[in-house]
Amino acid sequence: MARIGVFVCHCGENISATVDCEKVASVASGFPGVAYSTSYKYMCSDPGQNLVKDAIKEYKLDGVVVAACSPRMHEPTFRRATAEAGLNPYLCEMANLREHCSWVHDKVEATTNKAIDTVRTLVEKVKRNTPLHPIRVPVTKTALVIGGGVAGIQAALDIANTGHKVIMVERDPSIGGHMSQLSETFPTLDCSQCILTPRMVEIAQHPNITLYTYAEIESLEGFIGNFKVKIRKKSKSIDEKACTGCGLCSTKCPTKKISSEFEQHLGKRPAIYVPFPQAVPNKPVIDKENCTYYLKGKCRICEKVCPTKAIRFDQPDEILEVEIGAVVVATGFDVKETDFFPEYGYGKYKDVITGLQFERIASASGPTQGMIRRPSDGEIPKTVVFIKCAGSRDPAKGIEYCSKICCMYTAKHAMLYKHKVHDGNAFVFYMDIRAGGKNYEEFVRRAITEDGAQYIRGRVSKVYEKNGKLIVSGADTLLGSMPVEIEADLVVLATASVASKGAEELAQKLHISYDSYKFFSEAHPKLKPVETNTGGIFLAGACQAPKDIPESVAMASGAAVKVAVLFSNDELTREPIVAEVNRIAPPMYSTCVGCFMCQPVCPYQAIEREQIKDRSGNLIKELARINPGLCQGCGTCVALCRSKSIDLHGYTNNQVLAEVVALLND
Amino acid sequence: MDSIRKKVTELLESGAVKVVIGYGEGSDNNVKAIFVRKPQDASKLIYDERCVQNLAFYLMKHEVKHMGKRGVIAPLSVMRTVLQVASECQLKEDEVVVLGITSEKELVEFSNLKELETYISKSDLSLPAKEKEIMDKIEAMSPAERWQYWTNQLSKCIKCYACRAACPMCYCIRCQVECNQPQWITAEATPMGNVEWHLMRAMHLAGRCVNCGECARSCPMEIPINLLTYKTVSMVKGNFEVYAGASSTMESVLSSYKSDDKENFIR
Amino acid sequence: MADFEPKIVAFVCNWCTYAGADLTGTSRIKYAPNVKIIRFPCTGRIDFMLLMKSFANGADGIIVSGCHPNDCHYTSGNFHARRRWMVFRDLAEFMGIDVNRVCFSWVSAAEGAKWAEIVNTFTDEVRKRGPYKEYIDLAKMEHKNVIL
Amino acid sequence: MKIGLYPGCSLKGSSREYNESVNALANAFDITLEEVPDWNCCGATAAHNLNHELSLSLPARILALAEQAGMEMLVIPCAACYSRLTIVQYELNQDEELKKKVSEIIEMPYLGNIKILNVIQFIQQFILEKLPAKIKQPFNYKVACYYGCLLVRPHGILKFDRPEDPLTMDEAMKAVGADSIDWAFKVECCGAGMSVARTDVVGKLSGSIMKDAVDRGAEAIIVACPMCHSNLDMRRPDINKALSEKITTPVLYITQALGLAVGIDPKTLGLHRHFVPVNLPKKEIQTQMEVK
Amino acid sequence: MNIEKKLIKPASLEKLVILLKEEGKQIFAPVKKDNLVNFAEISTLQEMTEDYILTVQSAKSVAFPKVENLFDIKTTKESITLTDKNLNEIPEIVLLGARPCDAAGFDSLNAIFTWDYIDSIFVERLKKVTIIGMSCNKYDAKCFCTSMNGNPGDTKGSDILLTKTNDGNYLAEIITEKGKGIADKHSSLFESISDTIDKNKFIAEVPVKFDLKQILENINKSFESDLWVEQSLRCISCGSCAYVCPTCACFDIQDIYNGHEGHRKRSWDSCGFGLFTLHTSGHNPREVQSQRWRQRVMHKFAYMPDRQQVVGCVGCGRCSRACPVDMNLKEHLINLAEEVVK
Repeated sequence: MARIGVFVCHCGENISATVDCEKVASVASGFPGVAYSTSYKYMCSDPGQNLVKDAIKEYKLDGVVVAACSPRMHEPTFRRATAEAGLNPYLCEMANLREHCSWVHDKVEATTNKAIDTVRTLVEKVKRNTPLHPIRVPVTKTALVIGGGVAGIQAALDIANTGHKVIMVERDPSIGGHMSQLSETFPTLDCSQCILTPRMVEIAQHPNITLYTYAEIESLEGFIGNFKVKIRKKSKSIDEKACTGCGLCSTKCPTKKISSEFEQHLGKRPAIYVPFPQAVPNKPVIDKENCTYYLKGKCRICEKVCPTKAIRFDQPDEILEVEIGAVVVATGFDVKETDFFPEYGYGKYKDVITGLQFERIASASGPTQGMIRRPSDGEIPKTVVFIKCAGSRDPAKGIEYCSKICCMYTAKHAMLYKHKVHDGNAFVFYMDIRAGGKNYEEFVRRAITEDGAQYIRGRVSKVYEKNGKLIVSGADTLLGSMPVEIEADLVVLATASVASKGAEELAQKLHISYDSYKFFSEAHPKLKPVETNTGGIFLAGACQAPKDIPESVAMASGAAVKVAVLFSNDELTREPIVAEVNRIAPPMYSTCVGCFMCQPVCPYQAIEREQIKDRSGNLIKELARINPGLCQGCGTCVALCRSKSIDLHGYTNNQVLAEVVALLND
Repeated sequence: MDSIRKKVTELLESGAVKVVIGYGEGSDNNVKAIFVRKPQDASKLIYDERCVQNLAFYLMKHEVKHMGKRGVIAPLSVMRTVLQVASECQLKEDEVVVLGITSEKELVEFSNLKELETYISKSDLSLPAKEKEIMDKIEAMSPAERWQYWTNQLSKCIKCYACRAACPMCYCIRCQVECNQPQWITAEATPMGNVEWHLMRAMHLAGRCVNCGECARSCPMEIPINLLTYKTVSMVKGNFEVYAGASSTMESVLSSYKSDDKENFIR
Repeated sequence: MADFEPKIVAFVCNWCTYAGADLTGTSRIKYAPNVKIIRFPCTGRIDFMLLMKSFANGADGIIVSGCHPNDCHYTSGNFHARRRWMVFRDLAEFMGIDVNRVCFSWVSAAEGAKWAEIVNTFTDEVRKRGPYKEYIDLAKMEHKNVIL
Repeated sequence: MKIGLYPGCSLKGSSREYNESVNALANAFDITLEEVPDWNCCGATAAHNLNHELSLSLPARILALAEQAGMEMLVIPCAACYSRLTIVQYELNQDEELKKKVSEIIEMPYLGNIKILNVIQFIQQFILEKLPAKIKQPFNYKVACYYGCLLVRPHGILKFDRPEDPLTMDEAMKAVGADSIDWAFKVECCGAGMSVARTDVVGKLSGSIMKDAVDRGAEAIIVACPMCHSNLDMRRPDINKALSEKITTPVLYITQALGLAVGIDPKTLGLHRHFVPVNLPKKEIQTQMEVK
Repeated sequence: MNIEKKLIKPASLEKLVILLKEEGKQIFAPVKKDNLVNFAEISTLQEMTEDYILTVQSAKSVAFPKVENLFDIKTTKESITLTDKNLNEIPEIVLLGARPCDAAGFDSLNAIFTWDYIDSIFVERLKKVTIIGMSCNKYDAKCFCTSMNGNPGDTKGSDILLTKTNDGNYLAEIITEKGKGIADKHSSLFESISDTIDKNKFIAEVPVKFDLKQILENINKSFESDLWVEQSLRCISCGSCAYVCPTCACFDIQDIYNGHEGHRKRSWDSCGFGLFTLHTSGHNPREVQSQRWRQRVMHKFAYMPDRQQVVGCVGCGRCSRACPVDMNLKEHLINLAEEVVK
């Protein structure tokens, strides 16, 4: 007869507020097979866990059911406690009385009955649990960092410095991400190039880091510690070893009129180009859509002038297959553009620009060499209007969240503008000022008091052009919503930060979940912000949600430590929740009849064909066999097998059917 | 019919096949399956409208398998069974010689399964009209009537599992019904046990049944259980454009998917 | 059936709908207590026999829910499940089983509100249909030796 | 396919010319618009300020009559009626009980599956492709297209064009050779209902609209709503008083402008009914009509 | 006990049925439903049909039902209680219209169920069954009761045997004490009949097909012959033959238990099934269908005769009728007889 312990948690009064915990515990003690049943205020606390450990030893329990919060929360905690008490951790299950019961129902009889049913179900399941032992799997000690922005760089450096190999894949021709496009950064106003470029060089020179730029992830298979990743190195039409980065080709290239993505379409670049002076690797790339050779087959000037003959027009894309142990996704964010705001005239009037475009104008390496000049006629604008929350916090426009960084960079823009155009006036339309970081509030105060940025609390309804001026009409709610009309020379919209282009496809390739805005979902908002639900894949930077640079760097280091922990031991112990095809004595060897309908079903190709031979080597029969290293325990093959020859440890047919029967027969 | 007998004698004499499975005269004007091993017995082979049993079952039977390469007289349903069973790795191409019989009763030979596939792709695989009509009548009933109809029919079942034994697709050594850890289906013939058993059998044949009708013919209580598997045949054809037994390399319906499978009930 | 409270069992996948139900909890969205959840690693793991056994053990309604297509943690578990349910639903309907008592849905980890809404609307639907009497009566029927 | 027309009170009263021009344009493209038999008032703002059920039942009755008459589409030139009927159809489709209750009130079966078109959608769907071939006299003037408010809002329900910077009228006018200016008052309020009680407010608001258009060189204002037309045209004296200058730019319905372009004479288009005379200077026809 | 001959008119047979019903007895008789004739409970004689040769299912269910609870299990935390089947719950049954071969079948069953372990449930059931047989006035190609020491008018096994005479009445032969009990209790329904009536005129003439004695003596010699393989190649081991056979007595035991309560159940099984003799070790002594087919015939024609001194077959031919692949037992016995002679 089973000897099971039931531990009902009050969770403070999160559970006991609507569930009668004592009654659940006393009813549970009557279930056949329950040897000990109690309830306690905080099961996950130390005394709570000791309660479990002592009960296991004292009552010689062979199964534990903790009726508390969601197993996604504390299953590891209680399984560790069970293991410490000498009982196999997989004989401990959790009944979800909080998220699925007490929090979502009122204090009625039915709620307590539901709690009792749930506990009874889990007791029946635990009775049929078998002790399982973690699967030992070798770990490939190479990390993959996707994205070369500040977060990717920080993560790669930290991992590389722990002595492990890192492969960084960056989609653009150079690493640096959006930070390299910024002029100065808040709150210290130190220039982004000065603090970022050394790190970028460190990446290029670090012995443990292999850098692939102008490259994308083609596919990812396998699982934690054993990923197989295919990287598509798009052809740069340049032989990177031969090229010395002298830049002669870029200067000689006749087609110079292509609008530069790096300059946010405010500057021009040639067809063979290096995105910005401090680019790493400082080697050019040929833009196939605009290069006349690729369009009409003529020109080839860059080939002629190149001193080291490094141009390779027929260079094909290259697919690399690498073994990877852990992945850090740091693909960053994008700034919302397009005619998302017709009423502000973005896309119609040249002088209505986004924050990132203002960064390029203010940046010394930018198209205007740092002089604040407006894109239409290059004049220095006398009046600049900054509009905050242009797109964010606006359910009608479909983006409800706050993009977090616009309050700070708009204050910075106002400050930079006033530093460079002392007699100019800078107006900032705002709803709130969210400056919660260290020295952030002081920074904004300085922008207002010392640099004279005029903050107007109100929304802008319309921006339209009238005889050369941009008329910004809004309201000032602090003056009783008095309509305000400003004739501006330049309007800067602090548009929303959104997920970077292609984030959804990447998420589907990596099998990680993403939210409705296509930002990647973390495993748990408070407790696991850096991990994803997929083991071995971690997040860093703004790809998870809009973030400023300090947070991105901190998160990157967090992800790096997670990888380091993973690589700290040679073998990885993996959840033993894997499927297994039964084996019995000859002459049958297994109830499996070798129809192999399960094989195409397995997303991890974990099902192999095992040939059973007799001693003289001739084939008796072919049976299915599941490789425990590859199987992730989804169980699709188990439900599909007609002869029920496959079972999934942890969710065996016996357990699952017992749960159904127990749930419905009180 | 002589061309068939001549061919069989030839095959047996040349040793190309060790046995030919065909139809012969049984007792009281019934037809029975006969296993011709000596050339001179080829004369016993007959073929007329009474020959309906699906002989493909015997291709995988333990004793027949160990006889070596075997020939089989194959009307359409036997041909389709050979392909379907080959696609489920139960029969290898070099183990069988298919002696096809067209609807006009002529012999048609296939040197490999590929040829068999092209022949089948040209023939009409839709459900027989008689069963189709009964199925339409059942589908016209209201759910309660349908429930009444099937619980009445299935309560006659005595769980002798002749339907499972007769079906060439049910080649599992230990069927899910014989599994008692956990006991999925109540073993004895309770009305609920019968409904569960027959639904499970039909589900296991989804996308695999070649509508040969053998299950209904073998049922001692004459319950029209072939209508259940025929329903899955028409459903699979309707939604996934696939007939079972069409090729020896196709993936079975339930172990493959299309990302744009159309359905109208998932919320 | 004024005071009839339906018994509904929910088979949900651990990565999406179970997490979605957790989110419903953390956002304190109330829903009917008639639904009790059984956790599976993936919708692919849910065997159609479990639905039959649930009805045979007295369930009045069943919810089967998992990740949206393309979101499955195991890539294709929900696709295979979808095909299985298409076949099962047609066959069960043909046998006269009341398929409106089975609700299939996609609920992602971010759709706490949708989970509550599905539970509430489906509970009302099942309450309106009343207990699944004819199935339970059949299940309770002992073996009859009428056919000797 | 039967296409219905719901004129509403203004097209039979103060804006008869809008009704004449809509029908004239339709006939020019051999489309017959059949008025909804025994149609009633749509309730406009008066109804939905007083009694919600009344504001639902009046439009529902119109739609029910149109459905009974076998109409698959219903053209509603007046922006206010268009907005009221579309909102009611949307609201009733959301709520089964409410739909049953309303069909009891109007004692008629109400399905709510008829497709509602405003005048621009009607032009887009039935007129636009055949337009270039039929142009006799290109309307090559500088025009300012004024959409007003009810034509494009509430965007959630109407789902027509872009609520803040609409373009559909501009495209229609470009098709007949007009040069539609980019200006900021496309959807600014013209004073609407104040037209009767506070003509001074209308003068100020409509004045700023006219001023901006004229400053940008517009030779004509194009509208698609009787209320806009009456405020910009009939209230011109108040506008001139508010701006203290005399504005003579005419205001035309889009159907009148297109009518002129395809050669319909001004009288059938009802141009003579305008307060501000419509005498556009004859422009020599450019040799080759470049259609944008 | 000498057999008394009486006469009973259809009308009084009808009254007898009603009276027996009132005494609380369950009356089972052949009933036609969806053109299949099977035993079913009747309350009036009209429900019984007479134009059939044999019911599809045999009548053994009255004594050895398809499924039966042996005992009930109830568990609580502390204790497990087993309650045996309450024998007096078993109802009194009257089997009306059973063919002589059905009635003869019970002897073979009884021989097995009371061989070494007395199966109290079976014995109680058989005790409570009264068989009012009906001799056959027609037969088909599958019948061979005469080759099995039986005949269409055989009184073996029946308590009362009715034979329909040409004037529509029934000659009733009172055979056993039980039969006599009924006849005396309802003596008003039975009339006397002249001794000279010749029963054979009203019963079918079933030709004898083979010499049973010869088979019984020499069957053991054919153990190694290829005939078994030849005959069983087409058998698909479907188990129908065992299920419909009046003398097959094999059963399988299953415990149905959901953790609190349940019962031990016995249900029919068939030696034709592949898994019938599968050992848990995986070894299967009868791996091939020919061994199973041989076992089925040898058990009835060799092992039962020498152990229970009764032949396990009554020649009703149900197995051949139910077989989907035309395994005709009579023909196989004929071939066996020829083989044995060689």
